[in-house]
Amino acid sequence: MDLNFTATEESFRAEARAWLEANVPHNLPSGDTREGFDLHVLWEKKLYDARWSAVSWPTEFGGRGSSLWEWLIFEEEYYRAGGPQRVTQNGIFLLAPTIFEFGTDEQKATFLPRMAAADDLWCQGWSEPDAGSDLAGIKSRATRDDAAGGWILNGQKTWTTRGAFCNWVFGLFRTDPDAARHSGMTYMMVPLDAPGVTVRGVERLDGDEGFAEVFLDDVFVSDDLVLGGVNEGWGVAMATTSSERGLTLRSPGRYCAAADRLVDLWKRQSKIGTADPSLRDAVAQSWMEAEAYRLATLADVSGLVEGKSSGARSSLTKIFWSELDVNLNETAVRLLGPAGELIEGSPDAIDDGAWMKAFEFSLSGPIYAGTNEIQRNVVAERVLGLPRK
Amino acid sequence: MDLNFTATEESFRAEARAWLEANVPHNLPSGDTREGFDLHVLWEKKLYDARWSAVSWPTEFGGRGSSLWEWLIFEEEYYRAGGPQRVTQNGIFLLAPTIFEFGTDEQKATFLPRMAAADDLWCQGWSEPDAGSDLAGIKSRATRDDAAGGWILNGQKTWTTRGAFCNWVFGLFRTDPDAARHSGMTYMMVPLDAPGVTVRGVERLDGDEGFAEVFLDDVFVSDDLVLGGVNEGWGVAMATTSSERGLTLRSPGRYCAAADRLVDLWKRQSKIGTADPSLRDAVAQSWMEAEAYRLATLADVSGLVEGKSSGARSSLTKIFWSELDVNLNETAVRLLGPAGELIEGSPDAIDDGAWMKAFEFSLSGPIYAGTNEIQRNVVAERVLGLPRK
Amino acid sequence: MRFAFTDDQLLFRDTVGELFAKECAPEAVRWSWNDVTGRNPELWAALAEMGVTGLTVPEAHGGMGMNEVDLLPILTEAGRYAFPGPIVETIAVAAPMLAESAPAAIAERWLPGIADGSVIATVALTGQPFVTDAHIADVLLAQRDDRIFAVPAENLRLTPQTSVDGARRLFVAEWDEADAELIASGDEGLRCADRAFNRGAAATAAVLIGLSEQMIATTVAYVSERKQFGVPIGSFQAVKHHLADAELKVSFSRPSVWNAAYSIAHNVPDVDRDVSMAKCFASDAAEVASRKALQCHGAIGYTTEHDLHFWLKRSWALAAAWGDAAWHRRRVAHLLLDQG
Amino acid sequence: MRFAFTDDQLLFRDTVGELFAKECAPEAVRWSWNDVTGRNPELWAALAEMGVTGLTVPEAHGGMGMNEVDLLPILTEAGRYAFPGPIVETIAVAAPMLAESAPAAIAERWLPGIADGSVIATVALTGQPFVTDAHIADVLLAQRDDRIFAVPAENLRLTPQTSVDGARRLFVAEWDEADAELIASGDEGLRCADRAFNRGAAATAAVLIGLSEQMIATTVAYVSERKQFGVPIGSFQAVKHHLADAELKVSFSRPSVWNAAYSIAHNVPDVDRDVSMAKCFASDAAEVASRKALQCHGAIGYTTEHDLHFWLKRSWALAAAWGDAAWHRRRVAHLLLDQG
Repeated sequence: MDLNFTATEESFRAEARAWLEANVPHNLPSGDTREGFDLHVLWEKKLYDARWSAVSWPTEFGGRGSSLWEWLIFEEEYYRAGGPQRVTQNGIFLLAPTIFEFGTDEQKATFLPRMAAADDLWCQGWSEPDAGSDLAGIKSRATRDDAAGGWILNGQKTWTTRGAFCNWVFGLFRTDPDAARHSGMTYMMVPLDAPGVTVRGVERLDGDEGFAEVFLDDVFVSDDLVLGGVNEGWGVAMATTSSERGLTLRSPGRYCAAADRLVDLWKRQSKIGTADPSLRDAVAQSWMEAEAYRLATLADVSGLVEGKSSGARSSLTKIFWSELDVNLNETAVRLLGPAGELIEGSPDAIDDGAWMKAFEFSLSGPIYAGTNEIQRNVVAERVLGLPRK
Repeated sequence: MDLNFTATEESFRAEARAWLEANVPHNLPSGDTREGFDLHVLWEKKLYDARWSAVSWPTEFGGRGSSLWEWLIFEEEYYRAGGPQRVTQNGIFLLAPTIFEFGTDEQKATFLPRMAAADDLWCQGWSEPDAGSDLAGIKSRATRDDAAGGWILNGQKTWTTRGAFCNWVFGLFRTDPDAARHSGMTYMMVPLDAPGVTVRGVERLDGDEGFAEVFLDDVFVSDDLVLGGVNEGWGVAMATTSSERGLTLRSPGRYCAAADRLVDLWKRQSKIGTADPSLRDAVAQSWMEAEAYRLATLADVSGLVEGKSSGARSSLTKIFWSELDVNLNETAVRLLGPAGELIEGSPDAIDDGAWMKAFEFSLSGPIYAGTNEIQRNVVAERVLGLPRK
Repeated sequence: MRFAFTDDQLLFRDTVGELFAKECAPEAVRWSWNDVTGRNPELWAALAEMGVTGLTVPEAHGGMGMNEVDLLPILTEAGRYAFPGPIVETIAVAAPMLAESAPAAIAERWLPGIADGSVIATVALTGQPFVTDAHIADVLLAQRDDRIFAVPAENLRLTPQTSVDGARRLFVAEWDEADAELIASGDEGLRCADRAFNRGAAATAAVLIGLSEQMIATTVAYVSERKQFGVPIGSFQAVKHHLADAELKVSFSRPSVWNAAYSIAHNVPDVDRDVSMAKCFASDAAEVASRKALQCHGAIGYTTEHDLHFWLKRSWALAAAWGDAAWHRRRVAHLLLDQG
Repeated sequence: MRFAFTDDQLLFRDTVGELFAKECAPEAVRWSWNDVTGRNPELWAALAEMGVTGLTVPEAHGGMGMNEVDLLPILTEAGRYAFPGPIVETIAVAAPMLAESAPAAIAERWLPGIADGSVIATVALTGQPFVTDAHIADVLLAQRDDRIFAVPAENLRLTPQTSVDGARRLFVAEWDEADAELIASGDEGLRCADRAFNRGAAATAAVLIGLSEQMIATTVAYVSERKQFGVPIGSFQAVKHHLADAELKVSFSRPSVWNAAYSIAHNVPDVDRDVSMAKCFASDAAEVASRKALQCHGAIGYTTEHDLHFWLKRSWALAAAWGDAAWHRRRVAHLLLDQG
């Protein structure tokens, strides 16, 4: 056991910290609005220009070939510096690991550099009106068009985060209507500017147009946009959703930085005499939960670099970070007292309403990427081995 | 709305208080041990002699014909005075309401006065090795003996509280083996001194011999010991279990008295400087929960006296009192700090280990009388109307 | 002893509830979010017509002279429909303040108008930096140290604030004592403020009960319809237990709210404790109900296209208003533990 | 960076675990409840033989000179088997106290015996009124204000106390300074006590992890077998979620315990915070695991005929020992919030 980073890693940290301190933009409007999204894309391009957008990727695709440890360090520094949300997240952190695992060389060469450079902006298309927690219930279908060398898509995707602003979506489509629920689906990448695609923005709880519905009406997708084998989409998708629950989507740096801000908020509220003493323990508890997530991640990564996968334990991870995020932001909102309900733009809002916005966002955590009820089933059945029934 | 008691009720209270203050025994050993049980029976006989053992029963059966309000008042005063556990409870509070509802005049005349006088001591025989939460799964069977005018019982009952010390058990027996799960059962009263009955005591978590297993081997029970109709036992039993969950088994007086003792414990621990400040809110919360239970009971009784039954809401009541009891006693044990783990007889045990014993006992609350998981199903399905599946 | 409402009280409540059902459907709440004032004067007039706005105004001033036991069940109906408007401030708090504490002339200036619906009042006690509905109020009842003033609306300087609940309108209100009428001061001022605070807290607790009941009802309806894995999601035990937990919280908060109403109306010695218990429990219940409601709705509940968020956001705001659960739990702890 | 144990450390742990599996089965725990001393000298000798009792004793005194990172995984095994005996007190706390702080002669008097199993030590720091295993101890390391003493057993006057965990043996120990050897005093004494407290808390946290893991494993086995309504009760979603909740708590406590081991071994600046976090989380996890285990077992778990209660009661006792979750959470709060 050695909890020190190497000199190389520490100098990587120093370089990242210096660059981020000099370049991180502050007070960007939410990336889940049209205007904010464009400004975030500019920031993503700046990150890319300095090769910070996807540090763990090989240099040929736009990364730095950094180790997992360096990736973790970059994430820590990114959030410590107050870096904004990553609107490239669904591409770089969710689709890319799947392309690395299942993609052809041509797909890697085509998609990864444009993704790193924020030239392509990706959203995910898992959910459908009747397929939420029950992902295998999807009905969008792809019909073979041998002549054209591709597939004709029809159906509807929903809860597509930032779908109204992106130009590509990835998701599952039913290619064999006769197959059993989990079979007969294929993982496809679909250009949102293709004929037959309609995107409708949907306003999220916090008022941002963060969701979209994507309607597909005879949309043609060529064979080179199929990721993994035809009818093998379920297995490919499971790789993506596992990334979604685990390490790559939610690095501990994000929660540790939030916990440090919560501690700072406590001190500020204390100084003016408005910190609720009942919340003292809750602040400490939230800080410890973020730290526990960091430590658990260090243990996971120590295993990963030696080739040990965490498997179904990623469901534990998803439950933990989503619930710690709710607890942390709820504690902060309570600490604000009567100002807790004020939002962005309200003259007396503390931190310009960022805590209420973060609280609202945190409430989606136990829902998306597989509800926490489903994750608890997975933990019980696949980690502990309880009978499925 | 009028939250005052009448002058008659207040004088009832004064009479009860005076008698209890003069007569309540202190430091009885646990009624769930052989020695303690006998001492408790003596106390029950004393209660009966002064007509306090079953105040709400008609005088002809040994009660005072008191109203439900007076019964509540008596319970408040009983626990405020530090009255000991009622070892007649399963008879007076569970079986008796069922006899009042379903019994023949002869059964009432035979059983109730002896029950009130603690001449008969009753235990309940619901659970069986394979029928716990799934009460309809009972297998003990009763075979008809027309010649003898009765039934031959075979089977096993378990978790029979104080079964090793009582002389009667009541429970369900399968009289029609071909009927569906909830049908074909009959509610019977069985003398434990009958030939063919074997009782084995089982030690409870707290070390008391509080449980028993009852083995029935060709035990004859005459027809006059059937309560309600043959094959109609399920409906009769539901009346008893509803008493078990609700008002009659667990009057608020018990929890309010415990909450007051908790407040007193806090003050004593504060005085010597060992009260954990983190527990301050928990003490207040427990006190409020006991008070909330009292208020909810006042509302329920206000409805009952006007003929409105609380029905499936008794499941809410059972969840609430069982969980408040755990919270309250857990808070007390924590307040004791390092002395929390000391039990009865340990020289440095505070209150002679009563809090740890109460904590241990409280942990059975979410299990017995139908687990709280089952009660939550009942609330969801029968109070809220969610689909059973 | 009778811990229940009279048939008359329930009839009054149901009648007002029917008005809300008709005139304050979710579209009306949505309208309130988007409208400039966000307030529907016709609905207020209808409430006045029914006697609601004058419920707590003494008969001598043209009201019905009723008390909190009559009023709070109606406020629960207001919560059920997420009614936007200063019903707590005007009826539960301001009118009794004026009736109990104000000199006759000041009381006579404002109370008849409250009763007939022509006057809207709002409140700012110490510790309440944001005043609700000041933009439509005719008078602000405000505490400054141990003095209570009535400040006519024309003398207020307002800075609008923005609540997460778009139907709530909050303001910072500045005013000069020279432009205000003194209602009470010294011990009497503090007593007036204490009673006003208890009234606001208990009334808000009653609103929270209605919000919670409605969130549970809406969610029960949704999960009974919505299917996943081929069955209604309401048939899953986890969903059942979520909703049972919410129902448990609300069921054991409700009696404490009625008890607080009684304690205020009869000024019982433990009124502070009873009110704090009610607000503590009602705030906690609303937090649980809102959390469970959103979780059981899933993504659809996380949009503004669905109506659920009106209730969620009102619950968050009101759970914190007039002292949050932690504040009131501390007050109970103080009353229980720091004496004797 | 490598937050993982070496193969050697894991092998050592597994070897000791196998010894416990053989020699400390539930019948052995049951024996411990009923026996007069409740301690099996042969098992202690076997631990000494393996090097466990000397694990933290410096090589110069006949031990293995290892640290908390080596030791704590072994204590988790001790917890898994509810091992009755002063393994935390002697090995995790007393030996390092003597090695780090005692004058050479005192260290030499006791440490070789700890290493070879012939000396058992126990501990009484300020705030710990009840001394474990004083009836079989050869020496008590005790704090009095800022002074730390070694008190030979023959100079102790013991009053037995009774723990809810019958395998735990507690005593009030009285002694005179004249009969004791001074180990350290002043700042050095306080530093010795602080480090001893951290070691005891972290070691107990490691034991709690083992207890919790075993309660979960036992319960998983039980609910997979036990049938109600025609199916294993482990197939009900409520039971699944109970056990998932327990697993969640334990999974995210475990790394904090290993981190505390590292922080003590390397004396990192944040050691107090790291230790308190570990004990806070491990205590909370054990409370949740014990609650869920009992609830999922139902009535059978509520008897002393079943073995579960050995784990439940040890969990309750150790969750409170060496500072309970609330105490340690407050220490973390103080360290985080009261500076800067």
